[in-house]
Amino acid sequence: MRSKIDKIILIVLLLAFLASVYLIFQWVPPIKASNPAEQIAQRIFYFHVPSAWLGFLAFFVVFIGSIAYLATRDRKYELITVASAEIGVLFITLVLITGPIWAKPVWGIWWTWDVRLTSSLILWLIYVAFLMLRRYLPDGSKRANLSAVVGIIGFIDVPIVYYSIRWWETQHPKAVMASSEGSLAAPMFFTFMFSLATFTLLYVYLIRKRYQLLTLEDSLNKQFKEMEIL
Amino acid sequence: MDVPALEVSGVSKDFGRIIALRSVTFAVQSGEFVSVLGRNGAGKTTLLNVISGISRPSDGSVKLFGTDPNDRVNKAQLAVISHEMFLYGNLTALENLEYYSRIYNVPDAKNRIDTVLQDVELKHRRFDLVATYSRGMTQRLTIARALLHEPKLLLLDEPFTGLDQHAIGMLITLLKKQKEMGRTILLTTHDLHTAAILSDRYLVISKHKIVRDGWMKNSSPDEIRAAFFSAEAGENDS
Amino acid sequence: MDVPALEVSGVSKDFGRIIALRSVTFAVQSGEFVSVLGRNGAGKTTLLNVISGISRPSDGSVKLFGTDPNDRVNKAQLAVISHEMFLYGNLTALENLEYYSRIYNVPDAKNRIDTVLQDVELKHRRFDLVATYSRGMTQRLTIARALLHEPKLLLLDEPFTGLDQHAIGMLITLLKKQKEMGRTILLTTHDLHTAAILSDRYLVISKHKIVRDGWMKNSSPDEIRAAFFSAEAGENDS
Amino acid sequence: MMQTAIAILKKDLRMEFRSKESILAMWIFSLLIFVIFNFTFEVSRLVMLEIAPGLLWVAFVFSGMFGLNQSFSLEKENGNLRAMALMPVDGGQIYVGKFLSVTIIMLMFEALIFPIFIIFYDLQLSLGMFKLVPVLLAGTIGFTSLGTILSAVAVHTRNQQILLSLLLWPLVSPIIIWSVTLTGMILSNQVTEAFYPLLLRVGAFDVIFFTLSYMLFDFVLED
Amino acid sequence: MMQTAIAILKKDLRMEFRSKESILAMWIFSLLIFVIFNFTFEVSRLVMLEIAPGLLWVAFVFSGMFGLNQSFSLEKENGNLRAMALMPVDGGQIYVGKFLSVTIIMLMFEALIFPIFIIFYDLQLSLGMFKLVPVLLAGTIGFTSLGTILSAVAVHTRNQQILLSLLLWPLVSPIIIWSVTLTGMILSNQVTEAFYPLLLRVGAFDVIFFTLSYMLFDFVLED
Ligand code: HEM
Ligand SMILES: Nc1ncnc2c1ncn2[C@@H]1O[C@H](COP(=O)(O)OP(=O)(O)OP(=O)(O)O)[C@@H](O)[C@H]1O
Ligand SMILES: Nc1ncnc2c1ncn2[C@@H]1O[C@H](COP(=O)(O)OP(=O)(O)OP(=O)(O)O)[C@@H](O)[C@H]1O
Ligand SMILES: [Mg+2]
Ligand SMILES: [Mg+2]
Repeated sequence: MRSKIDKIILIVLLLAFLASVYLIFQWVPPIKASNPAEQIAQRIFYFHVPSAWLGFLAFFVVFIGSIAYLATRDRKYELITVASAEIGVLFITLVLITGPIWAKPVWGIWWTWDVRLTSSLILWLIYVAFLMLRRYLPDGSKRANLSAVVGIIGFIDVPIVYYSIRWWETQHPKAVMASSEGSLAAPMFFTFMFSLATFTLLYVYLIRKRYQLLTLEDSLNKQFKEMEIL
Repeated sequence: MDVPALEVSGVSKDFGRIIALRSVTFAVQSGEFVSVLGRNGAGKTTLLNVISGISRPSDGSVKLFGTDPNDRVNKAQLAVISHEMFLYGNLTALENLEYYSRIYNVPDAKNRIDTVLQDVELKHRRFDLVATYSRGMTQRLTIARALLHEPKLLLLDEPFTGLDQHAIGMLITLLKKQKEMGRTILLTTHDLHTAAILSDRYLVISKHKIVRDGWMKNSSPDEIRAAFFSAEAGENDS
Repeated sequence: MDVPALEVSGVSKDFGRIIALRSVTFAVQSGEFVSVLGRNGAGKTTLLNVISGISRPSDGSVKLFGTDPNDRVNKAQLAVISHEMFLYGNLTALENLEYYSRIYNVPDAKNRIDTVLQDVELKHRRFDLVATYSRGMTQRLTIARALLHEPKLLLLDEPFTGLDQHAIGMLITLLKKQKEMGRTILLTTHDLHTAAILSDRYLVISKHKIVRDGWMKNSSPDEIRAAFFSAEAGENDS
Repeated sequence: MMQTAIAILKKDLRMEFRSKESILAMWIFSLLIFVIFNFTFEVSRLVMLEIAPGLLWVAFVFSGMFGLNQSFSLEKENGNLRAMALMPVDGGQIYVGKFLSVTIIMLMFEALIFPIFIIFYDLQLSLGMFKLVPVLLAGTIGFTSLGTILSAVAVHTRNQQILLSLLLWPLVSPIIIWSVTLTGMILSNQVTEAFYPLLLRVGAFDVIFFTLSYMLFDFVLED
Repeated sequence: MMQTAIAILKKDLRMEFRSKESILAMWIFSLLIFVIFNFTFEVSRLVMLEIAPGLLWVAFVFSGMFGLNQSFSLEKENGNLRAMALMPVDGGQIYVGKFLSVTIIMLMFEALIFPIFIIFYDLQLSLGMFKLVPVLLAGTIGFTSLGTILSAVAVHTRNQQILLSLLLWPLVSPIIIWSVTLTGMILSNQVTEAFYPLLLRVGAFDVIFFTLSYMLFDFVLED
């Protein structure tokens, strides 16, 4: 049953991915820009922003999962939390890779200590530290507790990152999506939404897989223990 | 009969690959003195840690006086002597006890500290830093710290460690007094003789399970020793 | 007679205001097994520390095999079991022993490590971090560590601490074997019975002085106990 | 109610100031931080002034890390952290006690560093400088309120010190950055109308972080 | 002869890198140091370049302090420092072992920090930069050769961390300052004829500090 759902998701995901590649690189008209490199680079937008949003979502799941764990002490929530944190880090890593690739042709530099860029980096660091903490602690309830605590406190930083763009003058573009959708041309908006949907599906697929793997690991450990008992 | 002072039901504990306790179940009535016996690595310390709430069981549950061990009320009635001393080396004995008396809200703390220090014969050294104490003196202070707040349930993990002959006698007297006052005591020790003197009942843990739960008055020391050694036959931990 | 294995002459040690040893003088011949007895805080650990060179006497001098205890040759023949375990919690048992075998230049280290691990019955746990060991298991490893380099002079400060009945028997056997091999052993313990079984001679320290230096074979355990307790009468440390 | 927190605070301060030399050591240490900074940055006075607020806070953060590490190593020593888990008190109380002791020690440090800072940079003392008091307080409380709970988390791991940095610095960075900005405004005598909203924002984060940590501390202690 | 030193070195590195995450943690830590510096110093790129060599060395010194503290806390844990006093080896050997492990870890740190430094400051990589290798080596060895023996001294006190700073920083400051100067020369591509004599001077101090510490270490171990 489970694997059947996964298979369906995977197929849909592949199709959606192909479609969004078509939309991004063929269908959507290029922006008006002086140099062609910039035009091409702009297409990163459709990877860059959805990755960031999904990263935020993943960390939100970490937050909710951590609260749920502390409330119920159910291992299930701990595993979801870990899976989501790992995938969130992956997505923010994508942002940190696509951002500079975009920045080089547009701004002429790979990196600048702009608030938005720095706060993205900091966000990434927070959840890397979270994963690191888990690596350093032996498996058990202590680890689950401590990482849940960090998962909750860490999420407080996400709004800071999100709002930093409003709080400071920065080089990085202001919110184009959240504030006024009108500012984005219709085809661009559609392509963006499609890409966002694809990324969301990717997130769902990844977290299901990772969660399954983690539970599998658990039951394997249990079986080992039972074998040792015999 | 009242609600038992301690109820351990189906408790297991593992540390990743290593198993420390396997579905341990027993209950202790108020006022009982129970010795927990077993070989090195059997799981005695882990059992006491799970009971005190320091360590959360992987499976099963513990109840103190019918409620959760993490209840504030239960914690106030609990005393723990563990392998660690729970004392600050850079404070004097007196300062350590003052600290704990404030935390445990001990009434008439000054007198109570005086009493426990006298009980463990450390009064003359109360102004010295604990870091300068000899091993036995540290252990005595640990005992004083544990008894300070007149707990109802005592979890004592090898409390005789490092004590000299005289201090052992002193602790035996102290524990007998505690028992007379109706307190519930769980003791681990490797000294079967002392266990036999003190306790009403004994549990033998072997390979992380309880393999024997008996009454001292029905068993001679030799019988207990036999139980202990037979349980361990061929044992080489897990 | 040969040069004595150990010569302590007029050793005093104080820590500022606190006195730990007061002009202690005695000698131990090669192959002797001496138990150092005394109450908590008497000065036993300090005496052993001074002998091993960990601690420098405030007064007097110590000679091992006729020379300074800080001599490289002497150190290589010395084993110390102290209140501290001298092990790294973040290394496995095997890694700890490998480390010490390199430091002490143990020949055929692999086999030797195997032997000592077997002796203390920890072989099945050799790949586990020492930090995850139970108290008794740690003590066993400490013993293994001390015996690793086949030392000629053993200074054992309460080596039975935390060991279960079975392991105590095991250590007694080990120590008897050491004695047969002609090694010199100084042991402190609060267990007069074990001291009587093992040693040829005993020293009783009271109030930081040696108050009794006798031969086990001339004294019954009860006599020793009496000596021990009489020495302490009215003692309340310094 | 606050009795536990006060008992812990008293114990910590007593240990910290066991000997009067401690405070002397702290003073010399803070002096040293400046000497190090001044000597390694062989730059013009103008540049120095520009980076001064940053330097000040870097000095605070590093001495704060020392304080945090010290404070929790102490608790780890003889299993005292476990003893805390056994106490019949609210974890929040224990948090408040540790928080207060760490904060007081860090504030003391700052009080020692600041005059040296003034002298080294030849800054003009003025009434406007009193505005620094709420800035230092707000920034420090933000740092210590998070630092206290994260130390209690990191102390359970092997690489305690590095992990504390990894956890704490990213989380506390907004507060530090804002504090640097505020300090810069005051030192350069350019307190704009942006000052109070920013200060308020730091204060708001202090409250959030403190409350959150207060509520979560029980889980950190418990196994 | 060197067997002891190697045994200690191996043991230290093994503990440090027990898990592969350690090196990752170090890498992230070094990244963080730069984030902290960059963000607290909200200054122009020009100023940033001017203070860059100083920042680099401050980053090295602070991570070096972590390394030293960690390395000797480890030895303190179960009385292992006393075990060292009992070893039938020359104190100098133990010193060499600890020195090597601390130095290797610190050099590793530097190797991690440096690329980040290059990227963040958008520096031009050139052949001239290879001159940095002897500078980093000489500066680091000076720091660790003194740091190792002084850690072993400070570990016996209560305020270990602060005391280590008090002892080490003043003593090591000439070496750090010279290293900053040398680094500055290289980064700004202005290697004058003063370069080699200065480098030689750092090297000479290294030798002096190392030899002295080697000879004195026995006394540090012994009671
Ligand atoms: C260099 C590293 C970069 C990083 C770390 C970064 C980070 C981020 C993040 C975290 C977001 C999502 C925030 C949100 O949606 O509110 C975002 C959105 C965005 N980024 Fe970037 N970015 C970088 C470079 C760039 C560049 C060079 C451009 C184009 C000039 C760019 C254009 C955008 C746009 C248009 C959005 C959507 C804004 C919105 O609708 O809110 N980014 N970036
Ligand atoms: N933190 C831990 N991590 C991993 N394993 C542990 C941990 N604590 C205990 N163990 C393991 O659990 C088992 C039981 O240990 P425990 O300390 O309960 O034994 P014990 O009966 O108290 O022994 P002793 O008589 O030696 O004190 C041992 O195998 C031990 O290695
Ligand atoms: N580092 C120290 N600083 C100050 N006093 C010390 C120090 N070490 C030991 N002492 C004191 O010296 C005396 C002797 O201590 P020692 O540890 O030798 O006793 P012991 O005979 O081993 O006792 P135990 O049986 O309790 O182990 C004690 O009064 C102790 O407080
Ligand atoms: Mg135990
Ligand atoms: Mg002793």
